[in-house]
Amino acid sequence: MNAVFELLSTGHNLLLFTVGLPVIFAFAVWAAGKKDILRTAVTAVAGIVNLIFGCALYFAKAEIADTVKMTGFGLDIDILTDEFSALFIFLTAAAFSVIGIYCSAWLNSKKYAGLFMFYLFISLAMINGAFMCDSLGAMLFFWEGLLCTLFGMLLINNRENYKSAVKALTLSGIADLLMMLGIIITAYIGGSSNMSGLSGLEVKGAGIAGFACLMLGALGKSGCMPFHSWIPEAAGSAPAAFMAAFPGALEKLLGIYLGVRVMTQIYSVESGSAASIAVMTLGAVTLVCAVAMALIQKDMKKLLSYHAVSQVGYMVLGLGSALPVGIAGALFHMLNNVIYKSALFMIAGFMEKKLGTTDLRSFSGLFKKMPVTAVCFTVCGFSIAGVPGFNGFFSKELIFDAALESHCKLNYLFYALALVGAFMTAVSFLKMGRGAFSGKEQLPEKVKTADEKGLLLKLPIIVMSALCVVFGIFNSVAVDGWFACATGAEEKLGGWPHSALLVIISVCVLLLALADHIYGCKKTGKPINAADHIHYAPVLKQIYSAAEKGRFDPYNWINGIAQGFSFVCVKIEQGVSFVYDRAIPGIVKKTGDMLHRSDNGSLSRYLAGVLLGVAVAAVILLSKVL
Amino acid sequence: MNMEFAFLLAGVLLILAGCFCLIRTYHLLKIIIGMELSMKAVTLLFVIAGRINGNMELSQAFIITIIVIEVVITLVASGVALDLYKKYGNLDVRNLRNLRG
Amino acid sequence: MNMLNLTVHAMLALPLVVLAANNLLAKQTARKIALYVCAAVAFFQIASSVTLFVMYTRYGITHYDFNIFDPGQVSADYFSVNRLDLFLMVCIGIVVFVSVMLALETIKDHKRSYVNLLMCLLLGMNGMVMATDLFSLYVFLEIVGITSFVMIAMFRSKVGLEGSFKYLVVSSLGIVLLLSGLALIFMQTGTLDFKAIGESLLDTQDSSRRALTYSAVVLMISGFAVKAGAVPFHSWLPDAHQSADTAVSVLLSGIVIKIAGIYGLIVVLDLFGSLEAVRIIYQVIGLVSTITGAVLAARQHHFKRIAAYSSVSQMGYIILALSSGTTLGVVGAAAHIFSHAIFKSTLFSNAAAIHEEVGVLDVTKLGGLEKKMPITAFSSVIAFLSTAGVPPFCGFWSKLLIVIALWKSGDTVWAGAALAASIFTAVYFLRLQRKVFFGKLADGMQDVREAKNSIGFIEAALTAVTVGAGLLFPFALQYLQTAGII
Amino acid sequence: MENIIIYVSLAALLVCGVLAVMLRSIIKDAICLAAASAALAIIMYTLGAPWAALFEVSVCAGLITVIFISGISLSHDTKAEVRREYDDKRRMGVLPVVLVVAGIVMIGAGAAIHFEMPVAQRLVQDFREVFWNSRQADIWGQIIVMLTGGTAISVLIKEEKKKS
Repeated sequence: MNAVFELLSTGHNLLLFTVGLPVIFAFAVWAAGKKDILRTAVTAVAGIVNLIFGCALYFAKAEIADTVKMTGFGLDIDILTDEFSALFIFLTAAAFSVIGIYCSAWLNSKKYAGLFMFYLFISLAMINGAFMCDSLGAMLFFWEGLLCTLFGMLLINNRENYKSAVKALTLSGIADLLMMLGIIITAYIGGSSNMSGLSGLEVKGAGIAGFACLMLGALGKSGCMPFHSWIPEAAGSAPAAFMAAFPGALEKLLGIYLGVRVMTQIYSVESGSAASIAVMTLGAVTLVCAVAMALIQKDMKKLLSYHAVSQVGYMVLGLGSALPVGIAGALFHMLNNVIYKSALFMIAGFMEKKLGTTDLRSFSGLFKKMPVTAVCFTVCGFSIAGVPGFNGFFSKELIFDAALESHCKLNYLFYALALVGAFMTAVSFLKMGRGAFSGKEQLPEKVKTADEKGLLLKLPIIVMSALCVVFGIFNSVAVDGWFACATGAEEKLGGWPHSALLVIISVCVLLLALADHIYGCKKTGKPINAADHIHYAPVLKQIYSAAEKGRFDPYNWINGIAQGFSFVCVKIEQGVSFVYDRAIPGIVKKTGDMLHRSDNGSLSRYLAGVLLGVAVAAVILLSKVL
Repeated sequence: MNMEFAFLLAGVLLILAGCFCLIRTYHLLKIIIGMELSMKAVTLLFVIAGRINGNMELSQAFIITIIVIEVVITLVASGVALDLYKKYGNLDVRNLRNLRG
Repeated sequence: MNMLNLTVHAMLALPLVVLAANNLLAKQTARKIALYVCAAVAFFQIASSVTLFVMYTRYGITHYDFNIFDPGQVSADYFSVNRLDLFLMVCIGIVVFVSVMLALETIKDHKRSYVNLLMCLLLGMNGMVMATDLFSLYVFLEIVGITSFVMIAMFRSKVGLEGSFKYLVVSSLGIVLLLSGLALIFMQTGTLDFKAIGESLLDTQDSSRRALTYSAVVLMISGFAVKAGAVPFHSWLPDAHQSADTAVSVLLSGIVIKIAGIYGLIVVLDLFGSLEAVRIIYQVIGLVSTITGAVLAARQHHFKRIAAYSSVSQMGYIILALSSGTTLGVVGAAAHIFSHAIFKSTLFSNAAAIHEEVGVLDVTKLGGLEKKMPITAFSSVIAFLSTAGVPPFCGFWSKLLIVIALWKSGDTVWAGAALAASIFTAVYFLRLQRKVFFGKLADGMQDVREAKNSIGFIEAALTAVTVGAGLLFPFALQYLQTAGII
Repeated sequence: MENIIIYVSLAALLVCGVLAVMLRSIIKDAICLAAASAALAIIMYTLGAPWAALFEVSVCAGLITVIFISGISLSHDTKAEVRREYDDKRRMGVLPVVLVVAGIVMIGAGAAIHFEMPVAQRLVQDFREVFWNSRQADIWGQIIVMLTGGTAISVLIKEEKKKS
C-alpha cells in the first residue's frame, strides 16, 4: 500500500493514475467492444487497479498537495487530496469495481456495449478528477466533462428519441451553470479560487447568492429537487446499467461530496440559521414529494428512480441541519444509498433482462423462480425502508436525530416529514416486493420461463446486499471511523441509536406501513395495488393526476398548486422560449438571409464589398487618429 | 498645390476610375482594361515616390518588375476570359453567376 | 552552418529543379513519377524545416540571412529565415503533401501542368515567408496569386473558369490597394526593407507624412485582407475554393490564404503594431469574419463551399489573435494556422473522397455515409471536433492560446466574443456532419465504397496528426517556453 | 519647359484613362489605354526614369495592347463594339462626376493638412547595378512569374482535347 502511495504522491502521477489510467482503460473497453468476455475482464482489471489506488490513497492517511502545470498560462491544476476527498475516491473506486462488472455483464450482446463502457470509464476519470481538484475552476471542468458523458450515455440507447437526454442535459446544465455562478461569486468574496483557500465564509450579502448557487449546483448533481425530473424520465428509456451507475451511485457521491465541502468548509453554516433551514426545507420537500410520486408507480425502474430522488432528500435534510450528527447521517446515508440503490437498480436491470419488462403489473410470484434475487431484494428493501438492524436504519435514525436536534422552530415539522417519507418508502417497497415475488406465479405474456442464470450479473447484487447487512452490523466503522474527518464530532455517533424513543417511533411507523399495506391488499385484492387507496384518496387523486401530467415538474415550469403563479411561469417560459426559439434564431436567420442574399455571385458586388472594407478600415483609423 | 500633390491626385483618381470600370462594366475584357488602368495609376505613384525620395533607380526597378507581372496577369486574365467566351459565346460578366450560396 | 545554408537554398531552388525536370523528361516518365517527386519535395520541406527549427532553438539562432547568388559588393541580404517562417514552411509542406496525395487520385488530365504550377506555388509561398522586403513580398505574393488563378481555371470547366476569373479580378483590386500602400511608404523612406521602415514612419509629426502613412496602413491591410479572405473582402473565396479541383482547393483553403493573407497581416502588425488603430481594425475584421463566415457556412449546400466559409470564419479567428499585438498572439495565430491547415486538409480530403466515390458534393443529396465510409466519417468527426475546439484535439489548444492572448492583452470583451463565436462553428459543422454522414443512407448510395488508397491514407494520417498534436501540445508549449518564445 | 511637359502628359494620362473607361467601343478602349501608357512613359522619361519608360512603352503600350486586340479578335466580335446589352452610356456616365467630386475632396483634404512633400536630392546610382545587385529576390520572383505565365499559356490557350 505504501509503495503504491509513494507512486501516487506527486501531482503528475496522481493525475496520471487516477484520471489518465481510466481514460486509457476507456479506450481499451471501447476497443473490446462487443467481445463480451474481454470487455468484462478489462473492466474487472480496471476496477481493481482503480480500487488499489483508491485504497492506497485513503489508507495512507496523508495529504497530497501539488500543482500540475498544464500550460504556461496559469491554467495549472492545483491538486489537494486530503482525507475527505481520498475517502470519496476510495468509495467511488469500491462502488465502481462492483457496478462496472455488472454494467459490462448487463451489456452483453448489446450493440452499444463498447461505447457505453467507454463513457462509463471517462465518467470515472472525470469524477476522480473532480474529487482531487483543489481549484474550483478545474473541478468545474471535470464536472462538465461528466455532463458530456451523461448526455452521451442517455443518447446511446435511442438516438431517435433524444427528448429525455436533452431534458437531462438541460437540467444538469442549469445546475452546473448555477454552480459556475456560485464558484465565481464565492471566489470573488473569498478572494481565492482554491477550496483550501476558502474557509468559513459567512452566508450573508453576496455570500447568500454564492452559497445558494453552489449548494443548488452540487445537490442538483445528486438529483435533488428542483433538478430531479430527468431521472424518472431517463429511467424509462436509459439502460438499467446506466441507472445503477449514475443516479444510483456515482452522482450521489459527487453531489454530496461538494455539498459537504460547501456546508462545512467553504461556508460556515450555523445550525438554526436561515441557510440551514433553507437547505433542510429543500431536503424535506424533495424527500416527501419524490416518495409520494414513487408510491404510485407501477414500473420498477420508475419507482426506484423516484426513490433515488427521495433518498437524496434525506441526505440533504441531514446535511442541512449543520450538526455533526446530521452530516454523519447524511454521509452514511449516502454510502448506504449507493449500496442498496445500486443493488436495487441492478435487480431491476436483471429482471428486465430476464423478463423483458419491469412493469410490476405483468408479473408476480417470482420467488420460486428467482430465489436469490428475491432475497437480495428483501435485504435491500429492508435497508431502504429502515428496518432495524439493516444499514439504512442507522443512517435514518441519525438523520431523524439531527432533524429533531436542529436549533430551529421547525424541527418537529422536519422530523414529521421525514417520518412521512419513511412511511411511504416502506409502503412502496412492500408493494413492490410483494407484488413481484409473492403470491401466484405469473410471467409476462411473451416470456415462457424465467431463471436467474448469469453469475456476473448476480454477483454484484449479492455483494451489495451483503454489504447492506455488513454495514448494518459494523455501522460504527463508517460513522465513527471514515466520516469523522468531515463531521468533526467528538462523541461516538455509531452503534445502536441512543434514543430509544426514536427507535420505537420508527418501528411504529414501519408497523403502520405494514398495516396500511395489508389494508390496501384486502381492499384491492392484489399487493401491487396496495397503495391505490392512497393514490385515489379524495384530494390526493387530483394532486397525483396533476403530478403525473408533469405539473410539479420544474422542467415544465408549472407549479400545480398556485394557478396564478403557474400562469405567470408559463408566460415567462413562453417569453423565454420565444427569445430562444424564435427571436434569437430569427435574428440570426434574418442576418443570415441578408448576408446570403448579398452572396449572389455578382462580381460587382464582390468588388464593392472590398471597397466597403477599405472604407470601414479608413473610418476606424480616422476615428482613432483624429 | 505642388507637382507631387498633382501626381498623387491623378494617381488616386485613376485608381478610382479603374475601380469604377471594374464594378460598372459588363464586359470581361473591359474589366481587364480597368485592372490595367489601376495598375497604371500604381506605377504613377511609384514614379512620384521615386522622385520624392530621390531613389529613382530603385523605383525604376520596382516599376519594371510590376510591369512584368502585370503582363503575366493580363495574359492569364485574357486567357480565362477567352475560355469563358468559348463556354458561353459572349463576354458578359453576368454569365458568371453559377457560383453562389 | 553549411547545412543550414544548403537547406534554405534548396527550399528556394529545389521546386525549380523539379519543374525543369518535369518538363524535360519524356511525357510518360513525367506522368509516372512527377507527383511522387513533388511529395518527396514536400516531405523534404517538412523534415528540413522541423530540423532547422530545433537547430535554431538549440543554438540560439533567431534568423539566418542569405542570398541566392553572391551580389559582389553589396552587403545586404535578400532572404531571411526565422522561426516563425520555419513553422509556416512546415505548414506549407504538410498541405502541399496532402494536395499531392489527393492529386494522385483526383487529377487525371493536366498532371504535368499541375506539377509545374504546384512547384511554382511552393516556391512562391517559400519566397513570401523568406522575403525581407515588402516589394519582394509582393512579387512572391503575385506568384502565389497567379498560380492559384491558373490552377483553378486549369480544368476549364464553367465553374472553374468563373471562380478563377472572380478571384483574379478581386485579387487584382487587392493588389492595387497593396501596391498603392507600398508606394506611399516608399515615397517617404526610399526603401521597402522591413528593417529600414521600422518605427520611423510613425514618429514624425509632419501631417503630410502622417497622412501618407495612415493611408498606406489602411491600404496594405485591405490588400492583405483581400488575400486572406476576411469579411467583407471575402466574397471571392468560397467561389474560388468551391470551383477548383479538390486537390487545388485544399491548397487554397489550407495554406494559400494564410501565407498570402495572414502572413502579410503579420508583417503589417510587425511594422505598424504600435499604432492602436491597426489592432482595432484587426479586431473588427476578425470578429466580423468569424461570425459572418460561420453564419454563412451554416446556409450552404455544397460541401466545399461550407468548408470555404469555415475558412473565412477561422481566418477571422487568426486575425483576432493577431489583434492582441503580442508575441503570444502571433504564436496563437501560428498555432491556429497549423491546426486549421490540418483540419481543413482533412475536410477537403473527405470532400475528395466523397467526390471520387459518390460523385456529388451537394450535402442535401448525401446522407448516411457513415456506414459506407467509416474512415472518412471518423476523420471528419475528429476534424470537426478540432475545429469546434473540443479538447484534447489541436484546435482546442490553438483557440485557447488565442483566447489567452486576447485576455492577457486586456481585450477581455474580444476574448469572450472569440469564445462565443466557437458556438457558431459547432452549428455549421454539426449540420454538415448530420447531413453527410449520419441519418438515413441517401438514395443510390448502396454501392459506395471507402476512399481509395492515397486519400484514405491521408485521411488517416491527418487524423493521427490532429490527435497527436493535440495530445503533445502541452509539451510543445513547454518547449516554446523553455525556448523563450512565449 | 519640363513642368509643362509633365503637366500636359499628366492631363493626357488622366483623360485617356477616363476615356478608356467611358468609350463604348472595346477596341477604342484598348487604344486609349495604350495612349495612357504612352503618356505615362513620357512622364517617366521626363522625371528621369528612362528604363521604366522604355518598358512602359514597349510592354504596356505595345505588348498588352496586342494581347487585348488579339483577345478581342479571338472573341469574334468583329465589329469590336461593346454591345448594347453590355453597356450603355448611363452606366459609365457618372464617372466624371465621381472623379470631380473625389478630386475636390482630395484637394480639400490636401489643403487642410497643408500637404507638402519636399523632394529629396536624387541619389547618384546606376540603374543596372541597383536592379541586378539589390533586387535579386525580385529577379528570382520574376523568373518564376514568367514560368508560371508560360504554364498558364500552355494550359489556358491551347485547344481543348477532343471529347471522346
